[in-house]
Amino acid sequence: MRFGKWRLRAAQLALSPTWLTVIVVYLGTMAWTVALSFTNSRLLPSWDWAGFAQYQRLFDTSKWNLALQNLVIFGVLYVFGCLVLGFLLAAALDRRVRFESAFRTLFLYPYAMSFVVTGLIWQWLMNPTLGIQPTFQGMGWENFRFDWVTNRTMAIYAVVLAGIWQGSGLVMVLALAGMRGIDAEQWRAARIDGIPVWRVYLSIILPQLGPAMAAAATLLSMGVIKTYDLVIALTKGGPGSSTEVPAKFIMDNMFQRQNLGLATAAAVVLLLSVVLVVAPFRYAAYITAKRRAGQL
Amino acid sequence: MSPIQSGPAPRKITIGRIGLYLFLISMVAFFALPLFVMLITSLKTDEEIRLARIFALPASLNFSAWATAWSGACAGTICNGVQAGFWNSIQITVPAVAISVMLGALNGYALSFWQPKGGKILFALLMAGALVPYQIFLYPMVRALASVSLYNSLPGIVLVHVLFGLPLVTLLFRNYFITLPVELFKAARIDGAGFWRIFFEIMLPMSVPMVVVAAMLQFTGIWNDFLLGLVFAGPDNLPMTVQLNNIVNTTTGSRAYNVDMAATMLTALVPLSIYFLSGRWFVRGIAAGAVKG
Amino acid sequence: QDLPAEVFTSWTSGGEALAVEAIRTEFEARGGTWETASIAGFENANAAFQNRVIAGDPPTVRQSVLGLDAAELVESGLANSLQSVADAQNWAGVMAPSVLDSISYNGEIFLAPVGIHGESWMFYSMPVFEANGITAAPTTWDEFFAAMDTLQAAGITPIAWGGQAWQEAKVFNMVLLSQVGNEDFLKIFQEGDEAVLTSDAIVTALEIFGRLRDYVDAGAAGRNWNDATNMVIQGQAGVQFMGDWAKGEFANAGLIAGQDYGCALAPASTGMLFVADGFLMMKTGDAAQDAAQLLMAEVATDPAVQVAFAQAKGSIPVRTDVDTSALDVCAQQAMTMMNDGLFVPEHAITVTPDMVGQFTDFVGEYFADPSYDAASAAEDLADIFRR
Amino acid sequence: MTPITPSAVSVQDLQIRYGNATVINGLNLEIAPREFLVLLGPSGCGKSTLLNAIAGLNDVAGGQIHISGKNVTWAEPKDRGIGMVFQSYALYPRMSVEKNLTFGLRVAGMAKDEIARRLEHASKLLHLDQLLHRKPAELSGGQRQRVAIGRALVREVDVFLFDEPLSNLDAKLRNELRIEIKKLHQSLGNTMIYVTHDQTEAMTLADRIAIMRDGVIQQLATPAEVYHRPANLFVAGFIGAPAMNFISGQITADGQFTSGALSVPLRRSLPAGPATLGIRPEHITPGGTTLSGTVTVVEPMGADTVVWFDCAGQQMSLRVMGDSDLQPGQTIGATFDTAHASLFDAQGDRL
Amino acid sequence: MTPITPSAVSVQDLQIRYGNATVINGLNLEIAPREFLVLLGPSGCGKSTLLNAIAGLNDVAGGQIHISGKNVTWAEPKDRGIGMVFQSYALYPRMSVEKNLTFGLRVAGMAKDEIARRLEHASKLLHLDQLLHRKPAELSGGQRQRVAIGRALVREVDVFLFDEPLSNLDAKLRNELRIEIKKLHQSLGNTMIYVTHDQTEAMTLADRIAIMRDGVIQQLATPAEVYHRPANLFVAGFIGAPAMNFISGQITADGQFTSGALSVPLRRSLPAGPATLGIRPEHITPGGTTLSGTVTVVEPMGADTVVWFDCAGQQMSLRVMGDSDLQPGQTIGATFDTAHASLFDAQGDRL
Ligand SMILES: Nc1ncnc2c1ncn2[C@@H]1O[C@H](COP(=O)(O)OP(=O)(O)OP(=O)(O)O)[C@@H](O)[C@H]1O
Ligand SMILES: Nc1ncnc2c1ncn2[C@@H]1O[C@H](COP(=O)(O)OP(=O)(O)OP(=O)(O)O)[C@@H](O)[C@H]1O
Ligand SMILES: [Mg+2]
Ligand SMILES: [Mg+2]
Repeated sequence: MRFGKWRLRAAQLALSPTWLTVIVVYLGTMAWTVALSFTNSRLLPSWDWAGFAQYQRLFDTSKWNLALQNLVIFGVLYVFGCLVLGFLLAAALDRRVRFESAFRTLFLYPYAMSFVVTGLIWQWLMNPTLGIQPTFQGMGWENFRFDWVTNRTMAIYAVVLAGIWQGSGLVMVLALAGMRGIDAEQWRAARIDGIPVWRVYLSIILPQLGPAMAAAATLLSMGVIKTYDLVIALTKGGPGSSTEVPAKFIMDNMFQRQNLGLATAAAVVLLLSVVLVVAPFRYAAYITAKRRAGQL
Repeated sequence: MSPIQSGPAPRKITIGRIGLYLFLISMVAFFALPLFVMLITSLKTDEEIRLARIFALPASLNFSAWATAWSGACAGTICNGVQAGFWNSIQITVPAVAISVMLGALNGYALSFWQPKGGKILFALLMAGALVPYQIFLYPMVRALASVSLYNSLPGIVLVHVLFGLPLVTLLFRNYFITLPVELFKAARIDGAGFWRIFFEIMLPMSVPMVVVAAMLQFTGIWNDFLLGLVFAGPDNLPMTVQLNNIVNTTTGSRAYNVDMAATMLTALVPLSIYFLSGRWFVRGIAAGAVKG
Repeated sequence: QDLPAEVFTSWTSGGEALAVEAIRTEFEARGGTWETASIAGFENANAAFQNRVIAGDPPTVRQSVLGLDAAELVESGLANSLQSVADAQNWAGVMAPSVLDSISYNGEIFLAPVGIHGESWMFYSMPVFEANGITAAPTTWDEFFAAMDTLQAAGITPIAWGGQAWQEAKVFNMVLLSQVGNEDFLKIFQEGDEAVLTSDAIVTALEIFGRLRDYVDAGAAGRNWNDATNMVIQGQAGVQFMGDWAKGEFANAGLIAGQDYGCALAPASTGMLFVADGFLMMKTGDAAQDAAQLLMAEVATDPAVQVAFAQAKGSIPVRTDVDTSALDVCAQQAMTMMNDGLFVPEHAITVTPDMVGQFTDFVGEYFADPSYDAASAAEDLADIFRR
Repeated sequence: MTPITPSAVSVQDLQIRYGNATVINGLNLEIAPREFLVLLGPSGCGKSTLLNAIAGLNDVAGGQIHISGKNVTWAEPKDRGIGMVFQSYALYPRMSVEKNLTFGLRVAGMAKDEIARRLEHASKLLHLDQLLHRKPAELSGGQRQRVAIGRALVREVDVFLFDEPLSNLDAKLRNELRIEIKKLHQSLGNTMIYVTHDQTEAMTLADRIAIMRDGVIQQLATPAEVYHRPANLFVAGFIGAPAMNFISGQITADGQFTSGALSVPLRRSLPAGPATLGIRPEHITPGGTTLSGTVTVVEPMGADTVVWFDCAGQQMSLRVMGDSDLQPGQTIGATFDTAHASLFDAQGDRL
Repeated sequence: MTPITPSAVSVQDLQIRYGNATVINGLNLEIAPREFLVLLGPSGCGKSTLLNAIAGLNDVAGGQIHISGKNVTWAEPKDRGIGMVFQSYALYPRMSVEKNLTFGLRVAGMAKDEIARRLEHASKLLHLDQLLHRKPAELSGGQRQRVAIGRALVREVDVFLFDEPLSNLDAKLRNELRIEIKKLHQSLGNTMIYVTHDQTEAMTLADRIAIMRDGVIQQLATPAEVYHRPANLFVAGFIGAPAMNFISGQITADGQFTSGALSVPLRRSLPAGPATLGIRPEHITPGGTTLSGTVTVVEPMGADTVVWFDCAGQQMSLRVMGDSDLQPGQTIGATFDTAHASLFDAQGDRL
């Protein structure tokens, strides 16, 4: 009863569309998805129960396991790569360079581009007969090799590279904003302590960018699980199945292979693994927050 | 005693400084290369493209591919290029961005200052929802929208974008509002302002930087969306990306890369120009509080 | 009476649009009202279409691959029968049995076939062949590999390879057909016949298919088919295995079949693999649209429309009784084969989309992994059909 | 239990909780009309919490709050007849000074000319006439402070609440504005409740000071009373800079306070037992032999000088007017006036 | 112009520019070894700028800086033999206290046992032993302050620079830590340069005070000298709270200072002309008729009381020990001691 009654009602009223969204769209859809994953649905939803058959098949499908594995590789490297490159870019721009805003815009623009054709461009650039490799070879470096997209073991890293190209600008902006917020006196203190610039960034600035980096990581992670366009545009999941990802697996089975039951089972498994990965983090954050509040 | 020096120190060009600029320039190459290749490809003729030299400059500036992409390229029996989609995309994106930003701001405000019952649960569910792949929402959403006759309509696709944009925008605004001093809220309450008044007259004007950030992120996201537009917009409202897909993506038909590239760049033009024009506000907005997690 | 039809296809490129135009013109000439709803790319088109079905708002006419692709829609009672049109137009008399089979579900015709793509083609660059002393298209795999060796020695990429699994699956089918013959090919894909699947021919086919890896350039993976065709056009590569739609690319570059490039059957082919598109008539609950559907089926299979459509799309008419003189040499050769009953439906027609997917995955995996030995691959292939 | 003469503000058995933590438990407070009451106490003792409860910005877990005789325990903040000034000023950053001042009146739907009258009155009084069209960001700290006060002023209410309104300012400005607030109170004659943890402010502004600790009022009295007759050790130590000197020792049966060599006769008889003697620095004068020690630090303040000395291992301070020629290291003797000394029992309560 | 006896810090003809604005122009300053020098002045007068220049954190546009006899004008900050304590402390927030203290030493590649020795010494001296594993966020303001000092301490340098180290703290803590710093200086014997705009700090800590205004040193003298014999009106008004009372008037040819009804005989002959008389509040005593006026505000501070009165339209203040029974509105007379008064000429310089 903190606030007068009708006022609290105003807050609840304002939140009601969101409640509705969450209950109907998110929770409702999830329940529907879970239910369908126990059926034999093919092209269209049907309520022909199949028990755990779809799950069994799912885990027997090497492609799915590969997709999950790729998601982990891609997710970790992409998020980490974006954070590292974004941080480096921010640090470079933080050094009072000329044309800062031009650089900043250039590093950020990929975030505004859709993947549909930037994937194609990256496919060209990394293609060993078209792109960077023959150009360098033509310039005399005969042994130069850059053929990730066509190489089974390297193709997933090609996807990571294109992802980093797109995402690190956002991290840069977030990190730069964070750096600009750091007390200038810390820089002075570090100079008096005789700490080299790179060391200041590494040991003093970086640890303080925790919240900025966490925000960036959250934004990037939201994209990781949904990664679909990038892979389609760049490799179509190939060579072989080497760049298969869960979202593509779900999409294929739902709309191409008339295998709705399997697709929903995959979605459920994906969702569960996300929850399993995220929950401990959230819980840890919750506990630290509680502890900190308790200490005050 | 050291020799007497006076006046300003001699300017030193340090190795670190040179390294810094070398790094920046190599990064410029990395980031600009795709755009460069797209641009020169769009200016090439079919013959030049068949030579498959992606870095070769076009022999002459040939904008015909751009013209074709804009108004001539075919999608099915309709050869209107991406221009029709342009207007559709505007009609979808502008209201969807406006509504989702407003609603997200309202959510953030209600959750942070009023802390109503269940607010934390709502927020947690919303964040969980942000991690779910879109694809599984499609069928049930289609059913639901069809049952209220919003399927295949402009309001329908706008609604879908708003629903899927809510988690991100709410997150941004909640994080921003919790950094604002509560005293502001208290002062307004003493002044007798109610829930809506505080929101519209005090909190919203204060959150302009965050509105910019949220609007830009949402704008890029919605403008570049393909799947939701494809499924929910209906034949009359297909966004530009769907038309782009129809031009670029063919199975048994032939491809014209110059037109593809021109069409892609045309499609990206609006979000790109927004970034180029308001990049400064974007950075400022982020500095204003999106950072604080 | 107004006969409205919303036609949902994934034909969006220039040539495809021209082909559709042929149907449309005639349809409108006979009193129909045509509305286009086209989405490029099968997965995208499917996503849009299936969601419309879910919403209870299907288009009037849906482009569909002949065979099992449309089976569930038909079985669920979502489509209208075309038996009446087929009877009236005597489809049974003018269409190849393999085509008729693949438009019938439980003996009733539901699809109006619109075009057939021959898929057993090996396109080759005549100047390149001539320059390297290859006088005729190879007709056996031994001859083929010998010719490829010659090209490789000359520094030319022997095979212009499109490194996407769906393209690779088509090439594998050509090899497989050459090893097992028309009958056994159908036994595999229609019945999953254990005897054929465990025969040595499968292993041989896989071995031949595997050998192709040696004649492929480094940039093949992920390559679009049109880029591969372009390699042949540019004289950078010798041959390309592809469906007849590749002719469109040659034509765009100003090349003429039989003069600048050759179209030959893949080595040792015993028949012509094909895939075909048809129109599926969705139940809309609207009498006007139902009437339009019947008209559409009639128009789409009209002999003159058929020729115009095939010409624009590079495909083959679905009827045996049309005048083929306007078609190019390749298409004429295919027509002859069709009339001789040598047409063999590919996997997309005979197995479920789910199996198509698994089969495609398998071929893609096999080709991408040189260490995958043919014997165990044959085992894995058989497993797909055992499920 | 309603008071007989209506207080301006009356707080009865107030109880406030944050989650499970009870911050204020059964607090009672009566504030007379036109009184200037200062809430003083260390950080986290619940001053803001109490003030927010009076303003209606906090949940009340129990008890009642009356303002001008009306029970407002559950009334909306705007209906309580209060104005409030915050530490951070909480000016609306996107509104001009004028809009900041009149926002509440416009929300209440007041007539335009009445708004104009009040605006003019407040801006004249606070010298804001020239600044009405500026945004808060374009104002100095002192000007912002005045706008914040103005926002309370235009409400023309009986009770003003201040939550550390000066603590964000530098020393010089703080001194100036303190006097402004004092004058404002003299000219307006409202009831004011003023939270601070600066004791100069408390001493100079207050009619009465309420000294709080952990949500409990330790002493509620006039500044002089609090300074000279602190109710307990906490109050004694909290008020005064430098702090009161404490000497722990014993009260003997023969009416003496003894600690080591020190022995002071008591002026009234008290029960024997452990006790603490408190003497303010200004009541210790150099010379004499009651106390003796070594000077450790000499702090000349200009008008007076504080001398710190080590007396039997304990740091003590004395204050002399003007300058002092004492030097660190020197030994000094000192004496003090028992009339100004305070005595506390073992529980820390005044004897 | 090198000094004959080497100063600890010597600043010669220093010139500092920010862009086109010259903030300091030709400043000279000699600081003796072991001296505690306070830089005092209003906000924006260039105190931090000067300190940063000495530390090597600012580029110098002209002039020289010598520390311990060496010309360090262009030396790196770490090579100047200085330690610095910042207003915001600038502790590295994600490092423990221990790491904060030793980070500079470790980066310099110092031997482990030497680091340990210095760490132990500093943490003992500053009572940080128990806090070594905490993060700055887990420390109180005073503790953070001590860590910041510790970080300068472990550098074992001759010159310490402090930039308003206490201004972020509350009044009580400020008083306590001020004495800590004073003791630290007494025990270490380093040269200390201390920036503040709090005059209590300046008065109590300094051996000498340099009072700055707009980048120019107005007076450089001992605290007593600055307080009692301010060099000009600015210094006189800046030092002392409440500020010195000023009466503007005339010096007449017959050796009198007159202002309205007031007429004060001068103790030495001065040229006739306009002048200002300055008297500190504590040198005005109630009673007598030299001055008269109406009491406006009475501020009891506990140990003393400041009385503000209106004297011929001018606000004046006087200070009495202990409490006062004066009330606002009362008229009072007062007198003052000419021996403690200051006289300034029309340019504001001391006569
Ligand atoms: N919103 C809150 N949630 C939980 N605990 C709170 C909250 N606000 C204050 N507290 C706790 O209540 C106690 C009293 O806080 P309050 O703000 O009233 O102190 P204060 O006396 O105003 O201190 P300060 O001088 O620092 O402003 C503190 O222990 C504080 O930690
Ligand atoms: N980086 C800078 N660029 C431009 N001008 C500056 C900069 N730093 C300081 N100034 C200006 O130089 C003058 C002196 O500033 P400085 O910081 O030395 O003042 P200060 O005496 O330390 O003030 P404070 O007491 O507020 O800290 C001021 O007018 C200030 O505006
Ligand atoms: Mg408080
Ligand atoms: Mg400063």
